[in-house]
Amino acid sequence: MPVQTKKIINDGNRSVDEMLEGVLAAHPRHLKSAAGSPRSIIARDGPRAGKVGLVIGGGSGHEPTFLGFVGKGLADAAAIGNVFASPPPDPILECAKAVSGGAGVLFMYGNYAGDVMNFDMAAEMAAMDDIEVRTVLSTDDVASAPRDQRQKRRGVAGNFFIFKAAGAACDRMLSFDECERIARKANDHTFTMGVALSPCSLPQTRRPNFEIGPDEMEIGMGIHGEPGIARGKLKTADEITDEMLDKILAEMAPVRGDKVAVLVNSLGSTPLMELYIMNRRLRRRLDDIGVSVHATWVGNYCTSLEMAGASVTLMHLDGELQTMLDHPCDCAMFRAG
Amino acid sequence: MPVQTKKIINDGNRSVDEMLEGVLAAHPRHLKSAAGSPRSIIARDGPRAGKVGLVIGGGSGHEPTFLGFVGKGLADAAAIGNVFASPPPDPILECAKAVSGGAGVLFMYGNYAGDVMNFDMAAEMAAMDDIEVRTVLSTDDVASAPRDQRQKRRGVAGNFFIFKAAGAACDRMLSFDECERIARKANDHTFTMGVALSPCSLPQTRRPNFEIGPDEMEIGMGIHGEPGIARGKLKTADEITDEMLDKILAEMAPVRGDKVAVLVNSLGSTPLMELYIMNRRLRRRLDDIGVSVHATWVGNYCTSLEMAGASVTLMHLDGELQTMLDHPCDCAMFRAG
Amino acid sequence: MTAIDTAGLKTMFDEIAVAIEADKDRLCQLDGVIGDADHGIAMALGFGAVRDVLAALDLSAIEPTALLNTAAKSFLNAVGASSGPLYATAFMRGAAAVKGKAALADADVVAMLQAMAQGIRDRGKAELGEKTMVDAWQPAAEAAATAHAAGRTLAESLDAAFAAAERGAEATKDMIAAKGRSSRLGERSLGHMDPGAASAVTVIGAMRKGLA
Amino acid sequence: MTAIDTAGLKTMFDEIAVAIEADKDRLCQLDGVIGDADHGIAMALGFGAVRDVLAALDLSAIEPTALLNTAAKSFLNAVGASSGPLYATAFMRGAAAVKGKAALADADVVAMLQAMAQGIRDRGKAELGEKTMVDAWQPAAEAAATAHAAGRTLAESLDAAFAAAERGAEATKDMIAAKGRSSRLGERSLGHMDPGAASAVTVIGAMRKGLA
Ligand SMILES: Nc1ncnc2c1ncn2[C@@H]1O[C@H](COP(=O)(O)OP(=O)(O)O)[C@@H](O)[C@H]1O
Ligand SMILES: Nc1ncnc2c1ncn2[C@@H]1O[C@H](COP(=O)(O)OP(=O)(O)O)[C@@H](O)[C@H]1O
Ligand SMILES: [Mg+2]
Ligand SMILES: [Mg+2]
Ligand SMILES: [Mg+2]
Ligand SMILES: [Mg+2]
Repeated sequence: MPVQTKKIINDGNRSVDEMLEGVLAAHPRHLKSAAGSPRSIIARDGPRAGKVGLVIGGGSGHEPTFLGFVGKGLADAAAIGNVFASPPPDPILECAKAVSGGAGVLFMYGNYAGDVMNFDMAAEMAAMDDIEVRTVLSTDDVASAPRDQRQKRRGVAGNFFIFKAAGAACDRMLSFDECERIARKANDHTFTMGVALSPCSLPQTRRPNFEIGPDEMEIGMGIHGEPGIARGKLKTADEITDEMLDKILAEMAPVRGDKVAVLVNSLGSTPLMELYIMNRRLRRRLDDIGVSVHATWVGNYCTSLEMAGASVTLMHLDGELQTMLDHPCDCAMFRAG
Repeated sequence: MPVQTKKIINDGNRSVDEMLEGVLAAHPRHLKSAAGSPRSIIARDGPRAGKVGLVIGGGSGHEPTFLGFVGKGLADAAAIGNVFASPPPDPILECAKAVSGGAGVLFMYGNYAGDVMNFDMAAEMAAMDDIEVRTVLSTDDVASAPRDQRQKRRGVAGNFFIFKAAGAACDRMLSFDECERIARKANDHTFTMGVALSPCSLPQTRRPNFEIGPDEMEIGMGIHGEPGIARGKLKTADEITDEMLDKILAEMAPVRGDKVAVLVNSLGSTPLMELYIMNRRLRRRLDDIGVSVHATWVGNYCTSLEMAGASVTLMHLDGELQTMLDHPCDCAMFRAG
Repeated sequence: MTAIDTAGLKTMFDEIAVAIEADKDRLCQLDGVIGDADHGIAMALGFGAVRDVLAALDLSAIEPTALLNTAAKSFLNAVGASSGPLYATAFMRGAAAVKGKAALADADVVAMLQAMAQGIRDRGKAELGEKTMVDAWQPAAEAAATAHAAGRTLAESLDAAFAAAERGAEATKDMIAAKGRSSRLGERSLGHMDPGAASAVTVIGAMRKGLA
Repeated sequence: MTAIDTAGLKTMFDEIAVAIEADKDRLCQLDGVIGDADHGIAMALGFGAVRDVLAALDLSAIEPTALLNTAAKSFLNAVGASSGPLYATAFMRGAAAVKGKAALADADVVAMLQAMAQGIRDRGKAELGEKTMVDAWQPAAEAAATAHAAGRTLAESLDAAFAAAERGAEATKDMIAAKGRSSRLGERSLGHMDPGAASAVTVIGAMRKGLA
């Protein structure tokens, strides 16, 4: 019997529901669940008539993605799936109903086969309820497909910037077309690369979801432990940061004077100290090429349970995206703007 | 040669300084370092004439404690030590000088021999510069000494509540006496218990700082890996939460109708999912005894690098402490109120 | 040769639930190699939910179509993920294929299998050779149909389906994934069996056991 | 028997730096058992900083007191922690004890050791038997004084100090910690050597090597 990963849980099959009970208990002023649908988490202050509704969602285990992004100025609702599993259509539909203000509802989530199938089913069901749904997938993971197949890429930590920009557009009461356009643009301008050092374990199995040598790292690993693009010996923070940044810059192709927003994200157990060490290198490199950093976010934004590793996201800003990113938001787990 | 813990770092001896460079790069609107003293982190918006200055500090490796608590409405400055090591007197003194508004300076930090010696030396030096310093130690770790020796206890995650209450008092321009009184009261009303599941490693050694069996947990472990009060088999989230809460309630002795603030804190790699599962249990237990929860904080507030484990803190509120806790603060790493 | 009524379908689902529960760890391990290590959990949750829902039904009061639709709905809501919509669609299409029947003759079972396979293809938009459960389901449905058309018994037809599913799953080892989570791996997916194809073998084997 | 000038003191600090660097891992391990596993790091950082600062000094331009104060200051600023104030105070007291001297005679070295031990006691407010570095430093200083008073050479006196430090460190295994980080362990600190006492043995051993 292999050693099981230690977790502070009860029944692994109940972990998501127990988490949500704890979330609602902790944040009653910000969050509620849709009536009869505990997996549909709704912003108390957010949805309103005439506003495009923003529904996000996906598997659990990435907290604070997705439920932490529910709040005024960001997402109106999140549909929550099992660990690393898309939510089924029903809770997504309940989210859509709860946030529909008559101006259309945007579905935004990471590009995974399971999510696409479930959200598409929910969109069909919403149409039957006369709710117009449009979908914008996030595809920021540079490592997950070649440049000419951007639409095949996974959505990872860049979700935060992409959802935040879209949420701002919705909160500013822009039209459905405008909200959709800005959401797509936010995705097009956002690039993420990750590195994993150690695996995580699902609550039900408590077994590492992949194997990696004691001195190895994997560049480009997905946030569910999907294999990345290259495995190699663990390098220094500067080398790792350079490797990720080089890939991102090659795609983003900024010119001197351009502005970016930066997110240095922990996949779970990598501590702030290491994230800030990475940010130091990022800043030096960006300074060197004359790219200015408008805002920096550092911390646990999109995790894979207790996986060790980190990701770097850059959003290539123009005036519009900068305004959207600066737009205030008030979520249970953080506030900004 | 034993396997080394994987970390995204460069030279382990440079990690703290590199982290601080990354912090200042990330949060230029909130933080700066004192001139010539890179280990003295000062709130850009906070210190002002006539206000009691609040200087906190301690070893690195607990991020966002301490530097994350620097900001308007909370601490005016933090002196940053090596990993798990008190800062020396000089950076503490520079903090005191930078935040002194002529109304006195409060030193607040966790009760550890090293910190006491260094902060006391700094206080003596400040006195020579005509800065009046008073010290309030935090001693919230219920596990670290018997009840009749409260003053011997360690300061752990409760720091967050204690500093926040004191910072609010200072921000409200209360007198030195009042600020000190409120700081002491905040500490007296705050109780923390932790549980550790796995060790962390210092950047220099990258070797686990204690050993623990693959199915064991340690209740009462300190945030530097100091042994706790009891080691046993890993239990369920509900059992662990009960064990910690029972100890806290036995000390706090709330009566039906009392109010508390709750902090469920990760020691590093324990994910939000597990913290919220614990919060679920806490809430049910508190509901059962008629104690109402005024506010709940869940996340990484006081960590031990990548240690796995969690702590539960309760602050027993009265009207005054509630007002202080609700007072807005604006720190680089979070905002509240 | 008696026709299969709702009690028979319930037996089939009970067999699937047992078989998948026993196979859960292997499926998670397969998914760990090229995916996110949860396929066994998803399948076990889904068929466990179906079993629980069917246990509470008055089987004499409903027809096969309603039972299959109920199974589809409860599987979907327990699972989400990729397998949720795929199997839910499979069972809904199966339900449609036997609409109006009080019990299923051999031909109905074969039609149900074909509808299920087609449903999975439609929902996932996957073709043969893209390293998904389609590579087990489609040959299995075809083999059952061929055997049935050749006059074989239901048991023989399901044997043929099972053997075809096994071959199909085995063949996924030599495929590069083009759909689903593992499609980003490129060549790195080579050499590993697709977990969805592997579980399809288990499901079809249990169906055979439960139905014939 | 020549007196010890600033070059001699620099040699002493160089020896300490070498010895502590070599002992770093063991000290971290000892601290890991009853503390926070960083004692070796702190000591190595501290004496490494002292070595670097002294290397840049013009030794002919300063007196022992200034050298010791410089060492104290650089140790403190590199370390903080518990060892920082304790050793910084030790060296500052040592500096005061030899104030005005251009070089240290045997008696001055012994006086310096006694002042250092007293400085550690004062700063840490620790008594003998509380399982701290005091349990090595105080007997060591006393042994040196006794030997010196009995007419022994400096080398012999420092041998006596080293032996006493070793015994003192060994004795901490049987003590329950009453000061410092390990004081919250109660009985659980029994059986383990105090890391600060262990490093004191290393420091005193290196001082013996560098001075005599
Ligand atoms: N587009 C698709 N068409 C058919 N089958 C698919 C498709 N996408 C994924 N699958 C199947 O789903 C399986 C994975 O299911 P599961 O692990 O439950 O979902 P998830 O990938 O969401 O974690 C794959 O092994 C594959 O057989
Ligand atoms: N009050 C004190 N008096 C004397 N020595 C002390 C005192 N507190 C701690 N020490 C010594 O300091 C050592 C620990 O030093 P170190 O690990 O560098 O600092 P920290 O405990 O801050 O991590 C202990 O082993 C003990 O010998
Ligand atoms: Mg999954
Ligand atoms: Mg320490
Ligand atoms: Mg999967
Ligand atoms: Mg120590």
